[in-house]
Amino acid sequence: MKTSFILSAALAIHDSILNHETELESLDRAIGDGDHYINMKRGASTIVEIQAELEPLTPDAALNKIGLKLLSTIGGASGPLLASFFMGTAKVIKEKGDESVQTYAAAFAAGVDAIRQRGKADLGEKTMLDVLIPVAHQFTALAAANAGIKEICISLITTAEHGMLATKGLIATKGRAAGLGERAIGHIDPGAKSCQLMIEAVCNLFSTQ
Amino acid sequence: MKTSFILSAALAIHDSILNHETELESLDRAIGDGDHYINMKRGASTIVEIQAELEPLTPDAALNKIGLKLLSTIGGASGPLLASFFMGTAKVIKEKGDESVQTYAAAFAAGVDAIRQRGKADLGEKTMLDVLIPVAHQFTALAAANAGIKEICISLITTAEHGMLATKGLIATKGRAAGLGERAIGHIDPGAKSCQLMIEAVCNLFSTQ
Amino acid sequence: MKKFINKTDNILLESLSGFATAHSDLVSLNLDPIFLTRKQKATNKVAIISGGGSGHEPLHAGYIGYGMLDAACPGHVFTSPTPDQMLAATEAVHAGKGILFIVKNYAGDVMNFEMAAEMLPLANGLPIESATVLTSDDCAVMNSTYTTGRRGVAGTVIVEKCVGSLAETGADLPSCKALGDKVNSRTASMGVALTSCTVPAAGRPTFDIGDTELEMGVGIHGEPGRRREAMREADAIVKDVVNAILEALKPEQNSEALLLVNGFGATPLMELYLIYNTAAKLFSQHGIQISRSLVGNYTTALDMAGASITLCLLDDEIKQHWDSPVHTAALRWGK
Amino acid sequence: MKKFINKTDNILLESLSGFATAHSDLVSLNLDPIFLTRKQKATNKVAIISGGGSGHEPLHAGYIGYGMLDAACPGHVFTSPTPDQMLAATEAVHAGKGILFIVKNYAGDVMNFEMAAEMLPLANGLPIESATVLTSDDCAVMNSTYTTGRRGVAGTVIVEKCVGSLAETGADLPSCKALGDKVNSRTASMGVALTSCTVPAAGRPTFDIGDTELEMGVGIHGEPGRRREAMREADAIVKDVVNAILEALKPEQNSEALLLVNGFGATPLMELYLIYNTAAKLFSQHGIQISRSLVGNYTTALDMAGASITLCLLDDEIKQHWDSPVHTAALRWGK
Ligand SMILES: Nc1ncnc2c1ncn2[C@@H]1O[C@H](COP(=O)(O)OP(=O)(O)O)[C@@H](O)[C@H]1O
Ligand SMILES: Nc1ncnc2c1ncn2[C@@H]1O[C@H](COP(=O)(O)OP(=O)(O)O)[C@@H](O)[C@H]1O
Ligand SMILES: [Mg+2]
Ligand SMILES: [Mg+2]
Ligand SMILES: [Mg+2]
Ligand SMILES: [Mg+2]
Repeated sequence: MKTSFILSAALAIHDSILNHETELESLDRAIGDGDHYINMKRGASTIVEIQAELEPLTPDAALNKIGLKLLSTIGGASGPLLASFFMGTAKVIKEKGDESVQTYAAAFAAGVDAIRQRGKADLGEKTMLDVLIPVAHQFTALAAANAGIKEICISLITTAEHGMLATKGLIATKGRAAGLGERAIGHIDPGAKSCQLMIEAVCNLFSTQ
Repeated sequence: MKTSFILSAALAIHDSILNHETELESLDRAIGDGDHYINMKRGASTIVEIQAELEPLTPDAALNKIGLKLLSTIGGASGPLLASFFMGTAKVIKEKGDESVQTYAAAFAAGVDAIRQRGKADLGEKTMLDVLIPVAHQFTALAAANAGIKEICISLITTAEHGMLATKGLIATKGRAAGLGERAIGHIDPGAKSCQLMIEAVCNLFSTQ
Repeated sequence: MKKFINKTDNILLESLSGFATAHSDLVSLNLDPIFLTRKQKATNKVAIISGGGSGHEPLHAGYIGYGMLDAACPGHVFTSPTPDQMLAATEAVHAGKGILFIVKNYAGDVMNFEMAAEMLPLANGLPIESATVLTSDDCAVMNSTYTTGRRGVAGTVIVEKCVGSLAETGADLPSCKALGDKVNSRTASMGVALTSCTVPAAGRPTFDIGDTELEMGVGIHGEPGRRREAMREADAIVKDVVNAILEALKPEQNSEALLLVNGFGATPLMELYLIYNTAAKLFSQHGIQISRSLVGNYTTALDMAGASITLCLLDDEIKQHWDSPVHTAALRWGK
Repeated sequence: MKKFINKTDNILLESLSGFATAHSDLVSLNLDPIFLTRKQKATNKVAIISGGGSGHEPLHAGYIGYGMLDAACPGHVFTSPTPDQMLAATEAVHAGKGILFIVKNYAGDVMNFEMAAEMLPLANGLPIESATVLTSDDCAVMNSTYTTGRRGVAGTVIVEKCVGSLAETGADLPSCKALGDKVNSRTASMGVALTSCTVPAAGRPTFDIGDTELEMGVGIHGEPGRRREAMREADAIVKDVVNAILEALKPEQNSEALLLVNGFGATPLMELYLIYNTAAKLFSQHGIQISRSLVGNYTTALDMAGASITLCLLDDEIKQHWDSPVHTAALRWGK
């Protein structure tokens, strides 16, 4: 992975988030406090703004800086979680140093694991992890099977979408919606939605490179 | 005037006020603080409630008691003004002691004068006095000319109505609407309206006795 | 109308009972007629009595206590109290040095307090002395053609605080009245409404106002103000209010002042402080030194969203009495 | 949305600047990162730092000062602050005896404060010690199947007051944390919304609610509560809230308690006292002796119309720390 790809990905994420303002906002209004879109937008815009600072960095340093920047910019629940993701990812990229699909999959899985530890949450709790964990598994499996980038991207987009949609049927046991009990059922988790959008944006970018 | 007539008049006034809830309320909402109906209703209801206490009293004592009761019940601007009216009326009735139309006219004029002094207001200031002063003049004039009760009643109802309607074109220089300047124009003064209603109610009662 | 009430007829009594229970260390509630006094009757001082229509809480009962009021007479919502309340309160709190009534300048309040003052009972064979300070700080209403004078609004709190402090020193009735009149004459306020209030007994908003409108110069009963305007950004609104106040007070350069930003009941503190921020900057640009501040809901209009700005020009005497200890439900310091 | 704001992006900074100016005798505002501290840094005590999303004013900055907080870290509206704020606040206020973070139990707040605690700098070569009190007084959310625990709401004020008082005596970090945990465990709250709040950046109400509905158990960010209900008279609403609190705390007969009736931002004081009146009666019917009270806007939800009731079971220690002097913008007595 080149730092330039990270920057393009950040732009793609930014655009996708901003294109889904209404949806993200109303999801968090329904079962949260309505700020998820604003939080994500603030984070995404900040990363776009510091492009010049990121450009000269190595990919791992850029990812780590993105994590730190998100940590001090987003706030809320999504801030420390997404920050942990990028910092977790950066560690693996730094260690492995190569540009193999296996490394990317391992880095992604490490990022998801960092979220899991920070949030003390797991699959089925109606959070972003319901998108991220299945995607990490699928990514790891496909990479191990030496699948092609295109195939992986198409598959991860679908997995993310399934995970996102599946949150609709769940009761939340973590995050703000955990107070809702049965009333959370029928609503997609906002963090799951924004993660699905981000994965989709990056996969689309990857498969057109 | 018999005390029993005073009691019937109080009932007639009560009913007329309650029948004009929407109108009185919206007039005071437009150029005041919206409570004139509630104030008038509270006053009228209280007098109806103390009928048993009033019944054994002489007419002047009954009028005076009504004044005092209104004073401690209505509050706002209309409370002390209407209270002053009844106490002013009572004084003349007590002094003169007879049941002539001239006495009634003098009593009414004295009541209006008490309002004038209490409120430091006069004709043309967009208050209840724009109804009361013309009615007092007309009453005095007709009584002096020995007009019949029926004729007087019909005339006073018309005078009151004219006075009430005339407030529509005025700028207020007394009371709560005095803050409004030009914006008060086009609205009937709520106190003028309630006084017109009370005069109409009592005149109708008088002319059917 | 959605409000935490049971029957509209009982709202006042239930609310006052709650107030008296919550502050039972400070105040006593009398029923029939309704008035509130300090728990501990003060002695050998001018007794300060205020009152007015309810719906402006914490005004006035919230200001009963050491360094401020001796008694308060609450009327029905937005309706001035009746003379029997003032007379009973007088009997309860007069302490040998006369009564000072602090009355907001509204026809109804003025007349009811006036009638009370005319009917004051004897004490030791002599009629109890009284004087009245009429507050009239609302500069929204321009005073040119009208004879009733300006309305009394949030500046009343400053008058009550300063006079209450002076009375505590044992000062006589004319001195207390003089200080009250002075504070009032050096104080100007103006309010802005974003929404109407709803009088519980009426059950619907006192005035209609669109989603993109504001009422500039609104009264604390929802009376219309100077004009209906298009909603604008806070800085522009505050600028107009500040200018109206400057025009009313015409303060000298380097005047020292107290700045009160008052919420009408439904305005978040976050917005009040934002208003304060702009107002303080504008006043200091006009050479006024803001050395005392108060921000919060001090003279409300039920559930109206809106705020007023009050400027009081200080001198050493006013400053001393503003700073002195006060211990009431709504204002407390130094004790 | 009608609010006194300029640009939604600036609302926080402008409001905090106003706050810091109005209370320049009490607090200092730091920018980049944003945090507020006492004007006079305290020495030789556990430093108490709180924080959370903005929109709950006066929480938390209004509680900075003697006897309460040393610093507060405000996040964006309804969004928890970020660790860099807590770290900078720590550097500014730590005074040799460690840091106690008081954090309302929300995933975002918990995680951001947790990350801050993990990153605390060294002081004199040793990492600064810290502990955290998580407040979780909102009994609206029943705790059965969920693992995140109850939310922290208005009871946080009581925790901050008591812990702040103890810290002022020079008590050590474990003692301060222990008192905070104890107060929290003896405190339960529940809120009711009549209208939604509107987050300025969103520009429209967080939830839709009909003219004849209420939200029972609403969160202080407008999160849905236990259930949507038909609007009823105040006594019936209060009864349900009181019962939920009693069920959560299961107080012994003759327990002594503090009763806090908290407005969410747009509820008139008149209604809050009416709620207090009913709540106090109901609690005493259940054998609880209300000996301390607080009524007003202490933990708000922007411009939401609604209120919460909080009961804190007192013991001698809690009572002593509640009563002790406090001097902050929003809570002040004994000084
Ligand atoms: N413990 C957790 N683990 C994983 N994800 C979480 C956790 N708590 C919350 N989230 C995610 O965060 C999202 C909410 O983010 P956001 O609205 O930005 O923060 P907040 O809830 O503080 O307002 C939720 O939709 C959920 O996906
Ligand atoms: N100084 C005055 N002299 C005569 N009438 C007055 C005066 N001030 C007010 N009024 C009358 O009182 C009416 C308002 O009464 P009301 O609404 O009951 O009291 P308030 O204005 O105190 O709310 C006005 O419509 C006007 O007719
Ligand atoms: Mg959110
Ligand atoms: Mg009126
Ligand atoms: Mg009135
Ligand atoms: Mg949030």
